[in-house]
Amino acid sequence: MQFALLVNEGPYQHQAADSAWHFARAALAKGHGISRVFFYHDGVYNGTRLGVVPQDERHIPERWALLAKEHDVDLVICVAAAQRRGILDAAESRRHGKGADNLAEGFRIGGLGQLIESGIEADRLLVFGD
Amino acid sequence: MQFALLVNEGPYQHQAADSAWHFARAALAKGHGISRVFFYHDGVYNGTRLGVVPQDERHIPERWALLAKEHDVDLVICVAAAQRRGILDAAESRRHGKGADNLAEGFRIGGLGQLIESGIEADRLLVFGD
Amino acid sequence: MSTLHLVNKSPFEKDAFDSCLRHALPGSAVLLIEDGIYGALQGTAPGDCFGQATELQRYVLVEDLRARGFGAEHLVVGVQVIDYEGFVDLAVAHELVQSWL
Amino acid sequence: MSTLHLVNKSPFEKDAFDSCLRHALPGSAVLLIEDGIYGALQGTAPGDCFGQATELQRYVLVEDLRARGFGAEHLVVGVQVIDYEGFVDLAVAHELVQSWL
Amino acid sequence: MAAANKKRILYVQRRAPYGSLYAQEALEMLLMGAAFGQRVSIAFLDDGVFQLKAEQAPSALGMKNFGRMVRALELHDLEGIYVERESLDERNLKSGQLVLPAEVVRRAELSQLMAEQDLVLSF
Amino acid sequence: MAAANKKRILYVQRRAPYGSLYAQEALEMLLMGAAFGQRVSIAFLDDGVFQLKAEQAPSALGMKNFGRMVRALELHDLEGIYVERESLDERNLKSGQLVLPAEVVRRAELSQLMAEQDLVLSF
Repeated sequence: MQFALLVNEGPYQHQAADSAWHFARAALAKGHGISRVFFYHDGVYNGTRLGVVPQDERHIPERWALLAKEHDVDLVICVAAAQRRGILDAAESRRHGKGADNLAEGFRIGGLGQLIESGIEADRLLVFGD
Repeated sequence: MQFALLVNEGPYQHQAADSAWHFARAALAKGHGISRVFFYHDGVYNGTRLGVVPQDERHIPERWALLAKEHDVDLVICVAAAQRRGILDAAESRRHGKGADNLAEGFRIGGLGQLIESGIEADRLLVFGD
Repeated sequence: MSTLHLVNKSPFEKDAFDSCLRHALPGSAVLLIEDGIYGALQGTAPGDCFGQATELQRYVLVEDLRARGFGAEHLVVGVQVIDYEGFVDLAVAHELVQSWL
Repeated sequence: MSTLHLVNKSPFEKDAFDSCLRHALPGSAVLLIEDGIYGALQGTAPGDCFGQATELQRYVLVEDLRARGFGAEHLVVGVQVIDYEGFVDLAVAHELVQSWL
Repeated sequence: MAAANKKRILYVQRRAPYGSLYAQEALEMLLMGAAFGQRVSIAFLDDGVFQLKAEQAPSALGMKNFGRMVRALELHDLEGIYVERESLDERNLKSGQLVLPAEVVRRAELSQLMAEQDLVLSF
Repeated sequence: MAAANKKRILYVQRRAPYGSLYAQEALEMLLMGAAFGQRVSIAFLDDGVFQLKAEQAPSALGMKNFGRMVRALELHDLEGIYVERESLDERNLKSGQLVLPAEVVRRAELSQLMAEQDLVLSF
């Protein structure tokens, strides 16, 4: 079965990103697929590559990226929500003349249409938020 | 009278940052001082310079910076909370080899001690959060 | 010593409003801001509770009230409507400001 | 068609748990995760309510339960304790998953 | 796409406007998603009914008028715009005070409606 | 600093652990601030009393044990560690189930205690 996930909160502050990741891992372990994880609202902060986390603590953005790499999961950060909150990839950064970008490897910027598409195509869409 | 403010939520997602800013502006207009605004928890996201906001909408980080410049307000982003969430100044970025920084002008990175100091020295400390 | 309590949560959604009213000492002030303003609406259970708390000085922030489509005419009796300037004055007048987040 | 309802909020702090129980149709499933697990505790008002909702299939996520220092022995009767693997199975078994945020 | 193939998508609005951005970003998603030709509905319940209150005036806060965004729902080809009777009553809101003529439904009807969707998006 | 000049600072913990980071970052601030030589207290009420529950075991979640952080409070020179009786009762928690021997106080006493502070930090 194909799952799509919507993550509405940033890392650490709320448990939503943790719960979504644990669900994704458990689903993959059972042989299901995770077609896409879409990050909306403060969820876009999951895609930063500037986080500095103590060695003995979980690194939420890196954990997503690893999951995506190993299982070919599409990690999409909503462009509208991300711009408002200062999450930019290199192209966006250039376009807006910001001189720096902070999107982590493994994530990409996409539109709301990709969440709708996931909702239509996946067998189940689960929402994780606060 | 000297006020210090503690802001515990990021911009846009919750109204806390707006309320704190409106309070600060009203206090300054009445001749009071705002000695420091300390940003904690997701509040550290107020200090990003990568946000892209439509022309007709309020730009929360820039609004803070302008207030600080005009009224000599110390805007302090908690270092521990900021690292976890990927808000870095140039020095922090270099130290952690991140290759990019995103702290907005007008803000500085500081320690929790500076919030305690504000609480002790200011006449009032107000907490804005969710 | 007198305390100004700040409530910024809807009483229908979260427990901060209730907890504040249970802990605020007689004579202290309670100011409803942001979604907290819903706690002062006439004809609602939280509003009735707020209206009956006559031992407290009760305030509502007008900027937040108007933003949400309400006015003084929708509030229970005994509640004063103030603006941000009044908020600052209240914070000056009370030695301690406690937020109920 | 059958729905799996997810509740991740403490019933003491927020209204999501109550709203979910008011809207879940008989025969549907409710899974408590994160701070939602506090809704199944014995000897509490929300727990009593959850225990009495025998028209629902009721589940609690064990990883979140244990994290918070509780076990199956603290829960009201009629509630099944499942792990993330069981969570996935529930999501497969129900055509619709609705989160109460 | 034939009607039979269209997915029934329900947006559930349970939060008040202004205090957080959830409601606004949910509407932004709906207005975008409506273009995908699915059978889209929106339901306002609990504090979400406050989103419908007429006469919102946030200019002193420097925020966008959310009521105006909600009114734009009427311009889209939505399957339904529902508001829960019990939630209105608890908040002492009358249907005449709303920015648009949402269909007032009882809690039991809304529960049924939720259960009939292919997809429920909560914010 | 003479005792008379020290400020009375109260940390108010009203939220459950794990579901959000508020509780943990509040403790991080307290443990830092305790070094400033002020008269620091902490009060657990409402869902904050869940922070004190013994036998927390979050390893399956990959999260730090919050109960262990709370226990570290005992090592610091705090003015008081309070937990509200009514909040415990509503949640069916007994004082014997707590990770540390907090002082159990009635709501009325806690209200008084809050009002006597120079500073109340809420998270």
